[in-house]
Amino acid sequence: MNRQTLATRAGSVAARAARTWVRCGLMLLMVLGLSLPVSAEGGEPPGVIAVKAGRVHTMTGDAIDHGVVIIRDGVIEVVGRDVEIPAGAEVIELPDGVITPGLIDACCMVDFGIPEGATGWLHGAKPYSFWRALSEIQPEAPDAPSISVLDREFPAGPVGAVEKLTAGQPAHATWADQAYEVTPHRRVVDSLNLLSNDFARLLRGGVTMAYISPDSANVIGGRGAVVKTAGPLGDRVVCAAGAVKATMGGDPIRRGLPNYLPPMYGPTPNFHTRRPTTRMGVDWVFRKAFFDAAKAQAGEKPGGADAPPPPALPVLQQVLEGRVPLRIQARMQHDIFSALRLAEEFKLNFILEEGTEAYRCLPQLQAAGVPVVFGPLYMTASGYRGRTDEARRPRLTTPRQLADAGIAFALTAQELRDEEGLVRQAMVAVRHGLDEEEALRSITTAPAAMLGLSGKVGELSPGAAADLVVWSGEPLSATSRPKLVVVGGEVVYELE
Amino acid sequence: MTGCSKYGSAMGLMVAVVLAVADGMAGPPPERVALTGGRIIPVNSAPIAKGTVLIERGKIKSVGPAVEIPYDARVFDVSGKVIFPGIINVHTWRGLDRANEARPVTPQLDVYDAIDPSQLFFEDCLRLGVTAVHVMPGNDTVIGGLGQVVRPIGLTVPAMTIAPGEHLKLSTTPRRGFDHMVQMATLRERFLELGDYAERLAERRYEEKLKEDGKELDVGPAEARKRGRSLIRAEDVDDEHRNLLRLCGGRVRVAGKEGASLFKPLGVFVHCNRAMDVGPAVELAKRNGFFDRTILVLGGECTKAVGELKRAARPVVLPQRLMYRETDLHTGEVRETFVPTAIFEAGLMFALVPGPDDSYAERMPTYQAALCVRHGVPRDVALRAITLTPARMLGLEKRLGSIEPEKDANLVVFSGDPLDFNSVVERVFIDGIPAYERAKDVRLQRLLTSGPGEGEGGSKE
Amino acid sequence: MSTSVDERSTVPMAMSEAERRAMQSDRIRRIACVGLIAALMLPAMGWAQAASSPTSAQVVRVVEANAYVTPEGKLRRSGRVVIENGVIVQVGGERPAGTVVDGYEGGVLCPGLIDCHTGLGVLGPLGEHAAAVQPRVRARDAFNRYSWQLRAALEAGITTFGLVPDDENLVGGRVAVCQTASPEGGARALTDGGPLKLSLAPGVFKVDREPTSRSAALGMLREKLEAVHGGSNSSAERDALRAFAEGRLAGWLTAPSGADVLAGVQLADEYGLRLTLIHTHDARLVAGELGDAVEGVVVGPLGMMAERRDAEAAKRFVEAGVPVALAGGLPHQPADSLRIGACVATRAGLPRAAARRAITSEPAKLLGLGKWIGTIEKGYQADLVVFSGDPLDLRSRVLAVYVGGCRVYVAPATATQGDRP
Amino acid sequence: MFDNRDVMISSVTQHRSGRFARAWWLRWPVLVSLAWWLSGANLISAQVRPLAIEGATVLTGTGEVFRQGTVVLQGGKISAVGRKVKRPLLARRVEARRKYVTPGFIDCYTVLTLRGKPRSGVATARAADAFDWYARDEIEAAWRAGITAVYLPAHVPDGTGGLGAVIRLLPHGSPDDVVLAGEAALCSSVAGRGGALARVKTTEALRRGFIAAREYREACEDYEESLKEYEEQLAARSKKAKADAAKKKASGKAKGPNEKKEGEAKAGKKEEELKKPEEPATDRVNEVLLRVLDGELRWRVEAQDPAAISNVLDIAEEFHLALVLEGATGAHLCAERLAALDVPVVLWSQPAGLAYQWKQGEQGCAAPATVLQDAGVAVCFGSGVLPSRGSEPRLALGVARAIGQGFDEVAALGAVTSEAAALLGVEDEIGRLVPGNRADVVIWSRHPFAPGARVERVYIGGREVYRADGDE
Repeated sequence: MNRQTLATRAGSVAARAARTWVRCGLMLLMVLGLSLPVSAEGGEPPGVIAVKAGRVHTMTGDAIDHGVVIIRDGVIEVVGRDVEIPAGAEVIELPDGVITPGLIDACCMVDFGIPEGATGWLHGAKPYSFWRALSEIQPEAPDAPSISVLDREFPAGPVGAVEKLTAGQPAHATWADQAYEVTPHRRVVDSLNLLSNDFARLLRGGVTMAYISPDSANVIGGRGAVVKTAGPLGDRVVCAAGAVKATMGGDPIRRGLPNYLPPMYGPTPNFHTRRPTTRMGVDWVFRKAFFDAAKAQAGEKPGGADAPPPPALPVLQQVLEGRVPLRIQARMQHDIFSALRLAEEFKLNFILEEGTEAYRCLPQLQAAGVPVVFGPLYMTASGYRGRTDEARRPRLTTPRQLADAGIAFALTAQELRDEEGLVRQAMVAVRHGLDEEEALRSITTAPAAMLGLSGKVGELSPGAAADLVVWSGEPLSATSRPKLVVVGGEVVYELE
Repeated sequence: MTGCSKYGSAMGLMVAVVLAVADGMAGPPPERVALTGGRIIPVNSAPIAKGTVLIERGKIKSVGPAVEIPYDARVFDVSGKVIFPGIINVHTWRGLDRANEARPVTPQLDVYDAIDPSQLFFEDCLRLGVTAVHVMPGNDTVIGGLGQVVRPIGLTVPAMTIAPGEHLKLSTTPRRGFDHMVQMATLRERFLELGDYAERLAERRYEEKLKEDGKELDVGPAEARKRGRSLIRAEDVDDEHRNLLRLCGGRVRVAGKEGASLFKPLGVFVHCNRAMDVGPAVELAKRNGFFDRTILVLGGECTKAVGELKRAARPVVLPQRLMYRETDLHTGEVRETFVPTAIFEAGLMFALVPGPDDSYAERMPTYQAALCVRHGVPRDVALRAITLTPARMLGLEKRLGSIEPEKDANLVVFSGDPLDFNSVVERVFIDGIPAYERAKDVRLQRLLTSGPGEGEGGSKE
Repeated sequence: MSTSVDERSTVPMAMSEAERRAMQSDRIRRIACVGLIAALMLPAMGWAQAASSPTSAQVVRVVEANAYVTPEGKLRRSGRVVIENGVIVQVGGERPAGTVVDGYEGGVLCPGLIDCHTGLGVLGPLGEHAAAVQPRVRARDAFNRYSWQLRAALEAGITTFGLVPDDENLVGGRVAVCQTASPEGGARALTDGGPLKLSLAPGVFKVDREPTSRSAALGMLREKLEAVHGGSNSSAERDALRAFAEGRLAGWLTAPSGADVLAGVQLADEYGLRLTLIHTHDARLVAGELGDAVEGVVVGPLGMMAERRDAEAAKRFVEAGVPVALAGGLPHQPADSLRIGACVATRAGLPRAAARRAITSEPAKLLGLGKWIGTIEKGYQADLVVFSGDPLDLRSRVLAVYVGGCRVYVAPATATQGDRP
Repeated sequence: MFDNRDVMISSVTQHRSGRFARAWWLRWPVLVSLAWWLSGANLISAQVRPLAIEGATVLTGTGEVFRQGTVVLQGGKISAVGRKVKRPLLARRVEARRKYVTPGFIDCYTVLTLRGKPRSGVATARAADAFDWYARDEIEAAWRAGITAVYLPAHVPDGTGGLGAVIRLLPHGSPDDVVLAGEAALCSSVAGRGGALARVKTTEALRRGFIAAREYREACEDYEESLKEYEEQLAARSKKAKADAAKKKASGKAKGPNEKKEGEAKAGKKEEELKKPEEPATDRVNEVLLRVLDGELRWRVEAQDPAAISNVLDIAEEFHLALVLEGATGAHLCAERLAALDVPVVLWSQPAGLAYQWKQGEQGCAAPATVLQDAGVAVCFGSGVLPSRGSEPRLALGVARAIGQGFDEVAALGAVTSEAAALLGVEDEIGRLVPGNRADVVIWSRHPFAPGARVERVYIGGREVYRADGDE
């Protein structure tokens, strides 16, 4: 029975991190500041730790049997078979355990569903209840969500409803800013709830670092963030302003109004329904934004229909100059094609997100040299993705095909957790032909590379951050799970 | 709803598969079939490293490392593979078009009338190694109807039937639009009404009897009811009371000689989603005399009621999601409880059911078992929880659930150890019929084929 | 009189706390109180002449009771306060000869209660939702000094209250500080130059205006703060926002969730803002993170049935060394909501002294009037409430209320006095 | 999860062994006494083993107060209360000097631990069914407030709901330990949320319900009578039939066929005049209403504004019902009538906001409890509806507030203990610290109404179920 939670973690960390929090402000100020995630003065120095286990996947070379990992001040010092353990080192020995680097989810969504306990969808922020005391007649029964929701969405009845509510959020709920279609000047980190229980769940799944990708509700959305899932709150945010996220296909059309209702039943036109309503519109908004950015750079004054908001332009220009990376989410074949086409028009390099039908565009992706953050893998799409018409033709073999085609790719579970979480994604990929080593790489080194953190995270090599997971068995076996998770040289999760 | 309804419309491929299955179905089961060279996991006894299973007329003839194979046996060489008993899905509403009737109390209904053999659900069962499905009315009810144990092959329900329905469906968890009070009130009311009904039936029967012998009525109702009890015949009982009377088998008010044994008593699956529903379920069962035929279908929260469950010591069916999460009101922390571990530690007999369809892994019974092992449940217990235990619950342990002579020849051939996530179902034998072969699985091949798959989507349209 | 162990134990902390606040609120005074002196002194002159009228204050007046609430929030026996020209000139000591004496047998002298977060007696809503950023809006303009609610509040012992713009704007406008009564009788506004109201509550996010997400909300806030230095926007806005951005003007930020708190702290740190946080539900998680990054925290309103995490919030903040003021949330809560809140917090573990401060001196400081009201001390305005017992004890009643040294309310004699164990 | 008993015993043993271990030179006594403890104390369950709370100020709930008093709990009941009570053998001693001991408070109306929203009203529905034994968070919240028993209503927004229940918050107790009264009262409500018209409709529906119940009873009584005479006739007929048979035998076959016909004709006539009376279908809803009409069940009605209240009073008068009013924010306006009909009132401790009072115009009242009390109406308190999930029922505060508004202090304690128990008809079970009553006892750090008072221990049925954290 596992009662490990972020809250306790945060609570205990809070005392130590009281001062380090202050430094977070400075950290956030550094645009693109990819500082070394661990810092010696984060709380009191962890000192020297030696982790011994039956097997160590370093991800830099072959796996080491009966290996030892020596951690000093939150950084890996030595990894090897027979390393003498420095005196005074705290020794953690799990003979039948297997060590891997902390897993990295390259396209994660936190509190995507309605967070447990939260009554509003505002990613964990409890709705403000100053005057609620008088308005409410009866306390809300935990197992009885409002009938309207039930009838519309869950013919299975209330029993299934709560599960579903927490599993997949209604399609129109989103973090993204709805005021404009183009919002690269917004940062997802501002919407992020570092205290969310979701991080604890990620941690329990062996994920120690996550690239938080903005929602797909805008054609050009905000900027992602790289965060650690544990450790002092002040050290969590590794990169506050990452890549700009763009979205092809139906999501910008669909998000913001319930896509499972016929149009006339949707909400009255407002910010949420202001978006383009066809793929023509989506592509146009994308093109127009970068066109205007280029124009503004040339000193001309942009204008006309769908002009992006002024503060967006500088960021777009940085994207054009390649100083800010670009990610484009596309699921279906022709959305991927339009992504490639638009990138071609503006000479943009980008990373493809989700790529459900990437298996149908292998040659093109290969040619364009576009890396893919692929996932999640599924046979039947769940949650809101299931309500889009873009998840109809998944291929469980896609990871293998990407590997065969020599396309750089990382796996992601996005909003999925636990049995569909990151490591399980890799498991499914292996079941469908991906080589095991390859699969491990696709959730450690590959994402690290995409985040520009190669050598710092995602591998167990001297000088890398001491983020590692000790599994009860081989990480990709159905019967094993994380026993111990170390982040920044501190044990942040232990299976009791 | 996901899955099933999505599958619903792919008629073209449907036909293909049904035919594939049908060739097996065409004639009677082959005389003799032998699976040789495989690793055998009989579940109820020690595994056999390399052995043979000999099937004769749909029954297992013999199992062992050295079984001599008759000349006329159709031999399948499964060396390097694993032979596992057919998996049993002990409680699901899948296979029906809708889980529940809109009315709260419908004891007269029978899933027999609603099972749709052409549903891809059954085809998926084969892929996952499930050879027996107990189709039940859904949970959104007060008193549902009768269930039925079927095998996932056959073109008609009779052809599919393994055993007729012997379990009724009850729920102490409020159905939609009800609260606990009304739910329980309705249940109580039903069983009281049942008593009244039996009384009046007895009275009526007595009067009829007198009429038949041309006698005049000589006693008042009270006396007539006493005398009439023994006169009730099975056909007198009307539909909506029959199954309830059978459920209460033990203490039907018609307590004559043959009174109680009017019918074969029914078992019952009682759905308790919350811990607080367990107590009432047990009490209801005890008060109405079907306690020892009760199986509890639990929700995740029920681990809190583990004390009560222990006292009741009835077999339980676990929820689809094996990890139960709840948020602490005060701290906002999420408490996690792994249900099987708690239930196992309480020493209860439990069965696993496949997880939600939209979870690729959890929908496999074998993965659910692996999950249990991951969290410390012994391997053999976990394996039994998808084979022998369900068979016991359904009273079919003589026929299903393990590999031993005289049992139905329901076998699954895995490419590797069933708990290994990378092993797949290669063949399925049901009553000796080669019911499934991975190599011939059109839809699966389509889903797995590499290369730019054109005309794909079959499986998902 | 019950002054038991736990109070004595908390005193040192309280003292140092009080001192630290005094040092910090130095700047507040300089700004806030120029206008204030006028506001306070003129009426004082006014009633000095009108000595004959029965209701108005004598030049010298003595109020005597069994005990009084010290600046540290403790109860001390021998409550004697000498008032001259509406200002406290002596606490304890000998009774001056030939003076009017109001004696209250078994009474306890408490500084006039201060509810720092109310919508008392406003006409219409306290929010302008046309745009999300409204630095020039003043709550004072919505103040209706003839509202019946003010009387009710006064009879519950509230002499001063903050009129706070609502939570549905990113920047909601200026808080006004008002009094429920004045020596002339009627209610009055002390200053409309109170703190600037900001909010990150979900109410901010509407479907028909920017922002619709926290990303945008914080983004806009940063833009505004940086734009101030650019001097791009209109004068009135610039004045309020600049004062805020340069740390001359305090800001009150509604931060319901822990995430909002962290964001607020981070902003304060980035731009050197002076922030007070309001209505934080996740104190458990973030109390330790605050340190001295914020000026204080406003907790509440705590209803009779407040959730445990809310009830314990005050205690957690005080333990973390953050000054805490309680909010009464009038008029949507009952008139004595402030005291109910204090009781709830006390039962949840808040030291009693801290609780008494949290409804008197702390809110005064957060409103920028720490030097003028909220304590019974020489030189402070004579706003007094006489309770029949410990103000924290819901069984004790209000016997009389003084504002500016003038008795503005006396309880009807008929009601029985709650007696203490 | 709730099994505090083991926890408690183990803690005791630790305590003991620790004490003896210090006296190391008495090794033998140590072993002996340990053996004695193991054999005696630890094997005896807490139910049997007495427990003495000593040195506290004991407020018995009846108005009686013992300073330096002692309360002895034994076998789940209170065995002795008073100043000079000697501790029985084997008793565990709880030092409570400078503390206060009261009976467990009784919340006369709460939805705490009540699962789900009652949607459809059935008079046979029982609130006890909706009580969640496993709502640990909520039950602990009640304990923190010193509440050991609650009345759970079975309300629907308007009209007749189900049967309320009196529940002891003793998880994992046997049902009859937990459910003191499964059918304590019939709940209805005339909230009039739909305005005046809705209110009138509701009251009319309630009246009709009772009238229908009366008619049902008459029908049943008629049936009984006709059944009796029917059976007499039957008896008579069968006697006659026997007699005829005998006569036939006697007369032999001499008679011709014509007389046979006669006989048949006669028989036929008898058949006609014999008619089996039709039994009315059993209607369990009406049977519940009948119990209310007979005064077996109290009728508890939630009615807020004075209009609704007087409607309800009319019905109560018409049918002579044992009425209890709930909520009743406007009750002080009909105080006299309430007193005249002596209808007790259960007030909710959650006070209304200023603005709300104002909306009600002159109905707003600072001290409704006091007004009612002065008029001679019996007043009890309930935490009422909870603003949000996780709200805590601070009953003591509500009462303290009432005292501040002039409510008599002694009566105030009674209103949440003995009086409440009387109102719920369980005064011989709980609510008073008198020998023989159930051992539901609360230890407070100070007087329950004093500022900062907190619940330190809660015993239910003599079993410690709650101990404030930080309390050794």
